[in-house]
Amino acid sequence: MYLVVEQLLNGLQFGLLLFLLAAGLTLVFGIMDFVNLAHGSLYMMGAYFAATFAAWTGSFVLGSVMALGATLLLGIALEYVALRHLYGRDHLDQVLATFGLILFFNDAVRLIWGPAGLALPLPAWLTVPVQIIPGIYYPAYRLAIIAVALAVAALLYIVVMRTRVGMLIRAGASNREMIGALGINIKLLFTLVFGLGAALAGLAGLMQAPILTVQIGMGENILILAFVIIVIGGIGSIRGAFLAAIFVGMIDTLGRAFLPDLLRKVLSGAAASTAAPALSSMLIYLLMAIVLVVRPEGLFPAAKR
Amino acid sequence: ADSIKIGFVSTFSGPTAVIGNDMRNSFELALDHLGRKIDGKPVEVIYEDDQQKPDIGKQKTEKLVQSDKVDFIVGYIWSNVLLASLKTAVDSKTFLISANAGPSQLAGELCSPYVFSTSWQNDQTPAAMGLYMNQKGVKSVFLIGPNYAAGKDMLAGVKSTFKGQVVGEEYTVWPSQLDFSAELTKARNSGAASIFVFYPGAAGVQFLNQYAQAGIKQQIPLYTAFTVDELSLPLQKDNAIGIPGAQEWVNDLPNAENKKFVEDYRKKYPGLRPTYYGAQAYDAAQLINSAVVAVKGDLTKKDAMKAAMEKADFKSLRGPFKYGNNHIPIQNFYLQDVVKDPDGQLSLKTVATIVKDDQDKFHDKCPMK
Amino acid sequence: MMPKRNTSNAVAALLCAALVLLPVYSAVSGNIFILTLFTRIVIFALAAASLNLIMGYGGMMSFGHAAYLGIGGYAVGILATEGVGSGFIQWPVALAVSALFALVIGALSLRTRGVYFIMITLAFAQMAYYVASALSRYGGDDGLTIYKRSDFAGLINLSDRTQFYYFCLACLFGGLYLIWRIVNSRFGLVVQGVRSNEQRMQAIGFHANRYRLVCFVIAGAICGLAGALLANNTDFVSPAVMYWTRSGDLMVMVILGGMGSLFGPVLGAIVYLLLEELLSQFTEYTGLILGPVLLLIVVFARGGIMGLLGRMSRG
Amino acid sequence: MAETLLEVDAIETCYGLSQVLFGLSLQINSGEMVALMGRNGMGKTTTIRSIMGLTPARAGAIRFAGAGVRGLPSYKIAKLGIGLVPEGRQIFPNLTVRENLVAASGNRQGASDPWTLDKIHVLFPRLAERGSNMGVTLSGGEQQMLAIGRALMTNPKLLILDEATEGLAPLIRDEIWNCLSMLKAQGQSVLVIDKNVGNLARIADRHYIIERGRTVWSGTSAQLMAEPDLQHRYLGI
Amino acid sequence: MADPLLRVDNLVRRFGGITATDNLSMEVVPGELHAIIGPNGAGKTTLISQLTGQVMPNSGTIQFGGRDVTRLPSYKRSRLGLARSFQITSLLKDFSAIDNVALAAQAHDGHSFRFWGNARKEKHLRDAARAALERVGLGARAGVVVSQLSHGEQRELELAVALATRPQLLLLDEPMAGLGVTESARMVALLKDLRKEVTIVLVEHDMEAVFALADRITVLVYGRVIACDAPDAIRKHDEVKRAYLGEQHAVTRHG
Ligand SMILES: Nc1ncnc2c1ncn2[C@@H]1O[C@H](COP(=O)(O)OP(=O)(O)OP(=O)(O)O)[C@@H](O)[C@H]1O
Ligand SMILES: Nc1ncnc2c1ncn2[C@@H]1O[C@H](COP(=O)(O)OP(=O)(O)OP(=O)(O)O)[C@@H](O)[C@H]1O
Ligand SMILES: [Mg+2]
Ligand SMILES: [Mg+2]
Repeated sequence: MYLVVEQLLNGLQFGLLLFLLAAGLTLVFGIMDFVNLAHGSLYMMGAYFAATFAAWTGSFVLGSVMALGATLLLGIALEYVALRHLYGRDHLDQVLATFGLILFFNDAVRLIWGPAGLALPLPAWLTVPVQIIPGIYYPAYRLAIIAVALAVAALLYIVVMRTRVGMLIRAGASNREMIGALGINIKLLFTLVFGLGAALAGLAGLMQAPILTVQIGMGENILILAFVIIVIGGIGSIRGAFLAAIFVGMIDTLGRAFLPDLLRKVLSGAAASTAAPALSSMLIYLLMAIVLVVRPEGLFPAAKR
Repeated sequence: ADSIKIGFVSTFSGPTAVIGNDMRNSFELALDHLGRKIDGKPVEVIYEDDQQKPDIGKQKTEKLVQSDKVDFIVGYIWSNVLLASLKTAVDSKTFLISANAGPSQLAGELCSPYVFSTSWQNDQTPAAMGLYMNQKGVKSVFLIGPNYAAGKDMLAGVKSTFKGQVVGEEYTVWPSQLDFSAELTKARNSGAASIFVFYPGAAGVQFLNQYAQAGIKQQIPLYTAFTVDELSLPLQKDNAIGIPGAQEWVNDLPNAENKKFVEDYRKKYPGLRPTYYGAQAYDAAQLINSAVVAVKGDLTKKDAMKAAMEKADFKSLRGPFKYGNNHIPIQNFYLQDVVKDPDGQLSLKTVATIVKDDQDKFHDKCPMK
Repeated sequence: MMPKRNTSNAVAALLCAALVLLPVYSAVSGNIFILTLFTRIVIFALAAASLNLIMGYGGMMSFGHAAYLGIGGYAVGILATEGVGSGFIQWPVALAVSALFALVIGALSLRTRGVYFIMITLAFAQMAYYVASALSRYGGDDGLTIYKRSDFAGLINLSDRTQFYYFCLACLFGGLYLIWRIVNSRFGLVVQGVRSNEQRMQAIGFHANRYRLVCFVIAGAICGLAGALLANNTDFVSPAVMYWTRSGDLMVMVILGGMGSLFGPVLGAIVYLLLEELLSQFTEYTGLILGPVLLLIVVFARGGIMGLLGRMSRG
Repeated sequence: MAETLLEVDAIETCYGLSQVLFGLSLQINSGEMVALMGRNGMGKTTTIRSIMGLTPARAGAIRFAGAGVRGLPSYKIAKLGIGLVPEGRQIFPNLTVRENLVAASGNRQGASDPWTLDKIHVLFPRLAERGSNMGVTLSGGEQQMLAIGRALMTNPKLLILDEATEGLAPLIRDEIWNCLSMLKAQGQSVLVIDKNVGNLARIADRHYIIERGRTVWSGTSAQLMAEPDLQHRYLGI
Repeated sequence: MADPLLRVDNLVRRFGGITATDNLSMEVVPGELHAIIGPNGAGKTTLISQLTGQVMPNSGTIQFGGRDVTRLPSYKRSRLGLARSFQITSLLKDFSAIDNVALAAQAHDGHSFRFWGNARKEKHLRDAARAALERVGLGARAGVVVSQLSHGEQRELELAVALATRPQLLLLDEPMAGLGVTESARMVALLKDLRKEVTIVLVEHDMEAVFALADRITVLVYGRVIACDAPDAIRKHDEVKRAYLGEQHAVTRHG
């Protein structure tokens, strides 16, 4: 029983981690309707900035704050120089352009920081395991991630769904020309929102750095995962992305935890031990395919265009 | 020809470029030590990036063979890249020296007169770890590894020698799994006396982070293969202290060549430390040198060169070793541990010799006798 | 319908001529490698052209197209391993299996649209990737070495570099001709109409998804052919050819060259792969150049290189 | 008379390579209601787009409230006080009806009695009923109401209506005309495109007729009604 | 009276809390021009969409030519001879006008799984398309890409596309909307001509056109039929006047 509870907790916290990773992309892709493959690169930059600044200042928190600012600026610069020409273009144009950015950032990072990757050590107060229920210890840092993820979710929801700015972003995503004709400086607004998305990417990058890695290309696998979550949740729906992230986190964790044993019960030992790992590798994709076959617009379709 | 041409295929882009760079650094150092000449002739090395993709590796190999007409091809980190490229080299009778990849096919049915290894066959290292765990009297183990060919080979390698009980075996999604908490929870709850993992590169950093943060480090000891090395150590930091691994080369092996290599490497590449990848690449250069010297520079004498290389008649950084019939080294494996240098730096240290003159178990399948 | 694109037609013609004459150049100059390089380029061009059929003309943005490269390749590789060396069996099987896979994937994926379609095709391709990785009998993740190229009863020797090149080129030209005919046929117009406005097409009496699906299957089969060629070219097939980044590469070739133009993907494949190869000759940091180049092309050349050429000829 | 609010002077506009406007001019004074007429495809909408900076004019001059606006981005032009009800409605499909009205609303010119959500709901009760529906689900006529309401909510100095009565039921259409005359009575300036010459002649002050991108006639309602020949020639009546 | 060509029984369609079609029944007999009018949001477009299959009813039946088509997908209904124009223009924007129409002709022709011959060179398709374009007055604009046509021209093209499928029953959703005065008049003339060949259901807010053309008029309010009668009777119908026409149209006649 303990085991199940603990695995459920693992699933929940992994889901929230995934939401954190997907949050920035929800804004840029889900709401602004811009397919930004370079989101993973911004996420990587966030982690590299944080590792560098933390090493300079000797403080994890200070380094993180500086890194947030740096990714915000980087995002704004990127949008201003290149990406603003691509709104309202075909999604594929955005794919190609931002794919180019991935190539660029990966090599730029290699040039600047070398190929070896960096470490972002945690301050001691975040490394201790905390007892959350009697008998179950949880890494303190993971609790911190949960808190940040929940805060980001609330922030995003309020900004996008409950404020004028949110309305304008959604309106601008569906019809830029018209929102301009109504007197809104949509270019500026989008630049800022893109910057916010970049900062969220950076936040995700630096938050995961202590438990995952700071590496070239670290953004790419996560990027796909983030897209998977947004798509399962239904593009444009923050609530959908949030629930989908938890759903994916749960299924993935529980699947890996219990699938092999379950399979061993129905299949012969040898068949099970080849099928189980293969199946758990595919699990997330299988999940997405099933969701989309049953609900072609994701679990929580946002308003139709 | 009036120069010796060597092609070097490895990964120089993407996150694993760090390995390729180390191999290149060591190879260059070997050439420096040789006076950048082999048998009096200048050496020309052409480095090619395989991007860790088999078909690119194959194309680069073809380029080296067809366009640059090299005399030797060296390198290959990845089994699948090597396997894709093998045929090109063998068909053109160009000597190929694998400085890392050691798939079982290479030791068995795909062995070739033109192919040598300065590394090992994949199973040997984990098998050595299994032996060590027996020596320590470990009763039971929980195995965790990535779900791909090498991962499965590694876990199978431990199982082939480990005498205790295997209480559980988990394969994780490769290369994209981020979170190992499900596996760690299972391992802790399994009651196993130890955990064995194989996670190369970034995944190893990630695993050790989560292993330590979950507080399991204090509860269940970890044994590894290819998970802690000089490349990952700066990222793993204290998490790696006390985590044993097996390797055929460690930086403190007490022979003169090795001391010179490690010292000169640190001098030539400040801030970096050599790894076994580099040591293997260094040995590859020495192996080539021994062959060319043996035929007095007449590179058309392929048979004589083959015979010379089979003798492994050069001063290897790991100490002397012999070649098996399949051109895979028969060699010692050492136990390595992570310790703090006097200057506070983390480094690897040889603790014991686990096994002497270990030969891979696929050599029977190799048609060469 | 389209304005005459003189420059782009001229470029296409030149391109074909150059491709045909390449072995001659290779023989005269003694540069064998260029032939090897272009064999690979021609194969990828065929794969990209097939992707263009569904993406450019059919509006179906498949992010899983590399799966067919792998499936075609594995069909050849597995048959070869099992002792079936005849190309007359291997190749039809490769085509058939690819088509079948496309049929199943397509039937399920076509319930979705837009980005959802992109992602569901990606999902299926990733599943194919993991299945191939689990095929331990056929090398699993390490891949499968093909010891002998497909045997066409002496009609053609695929192990001969020049013959193999021409064989690939013939497949490319054949594929392009087929696509060209399809695109202008009744079927092709329907598919393009559906891309443009599905509701309207349904309302005038077309069962949109049926046309989409057939188109999807045709493209899958053509790409399966490219996969069989690639496996023969590499003498090797591994799950790596199916990884999503490979599908991404194919997409990039199509968009770079010009979606929805016949020769665009060919041009895209040539430019992309050549650039990659050439840049890697003098820098390790190819992305620092290639990345911004891609970006610039998108920002300034709508419709890819073909679009650029088209605009140049219109002044 | 009153000061000039909008002055369009010999503008030329192209879509890509095809030129649509050839030196078109018109003028609107404060508090005036001006109609733009012409057959389909003659350039009425293009004129509006040029004024708004959506399809910038290549040559000529456009002045609004004394400031040159040709070449300005459209949001700046709109901010100066132009409210547009575009051809084809162009409502935001992914916003609710209420959000459509509120998103860009404001009283930038500081009108003394600004439009509010409540006032719009009085004008179009239907919109109140559908307030939380997504824009895309509205019927054609409801969308048209929404587009008008949205423009009014920006409290513009000049209201531009491009075929704003298209698809509206006769009762509502009458309502709109009444509303327009009421607005005019309150001093609102209006530029209107509509096919209903009868109603236009009733409430508009002056008319411009466009033919192939040029102004071919302009005059008052009385002059227009007095020349049936003109209507026949340019409007096909 | 002849057997109805189209028969709708107790049709219901709800959208969330809104009942857009409320237990609606009606008949269209062969050869008539049947107008449907009603306030905005009364459910006219929703009705048309249910007839052609873009929207599925919650309950009720639709019979066309004696056959129950309630659950048929739209493409099948089109093949049975039901064609529509869209209120909010729905065309192939990146195709030329003539291609739009030729595709409709091709749909009528069946046989679209032909992979080889050049469809743009099939004379009978092109001729049919040209004829339909001429008919709506777009003959001179055949080669122009739709996105470059003006709004009014696109409205005319909508009709040409519907015509080219050679329907038995033509459902027109506000064909006059967006047309200028001349074009409207031309459209009225065209519809007068067309009704000799094909049964037409016309949704329109242009009362002059409706009264000039219709044989019968059905009036919808809030998804319900409140009246169905000859034009003169509708014109005098009090409830219709109150709900829809207002006073003006009750008295004027189309000139
Ligand atoms: N985006 C475009 N690209 C190219 N040509 C266009 C474009 N939009 C309109 N045109 C052309 O410009 C001319 C004028 O169009 P415009 O929309 O201004 O006419 P209009 O007077 O508003 O007509 P309508 O009453 O039909 O709306 C038309 O011939 C049309 O074909
Ligand atoms: N998909 C939908 N979701 C929710 N409500 C809808 C949807 N489609 C239509 N409606 C509502 O149903 C009602 C009927 O709409 P419909 O489009 O049929 O009206 P209509 O009679 O054609 O009006 P108009 O004359 O303005 O075109 C409207 O109030 C509309 O808001
Ligand atoms: Mg217009
Ligand atoms: Mg309607």
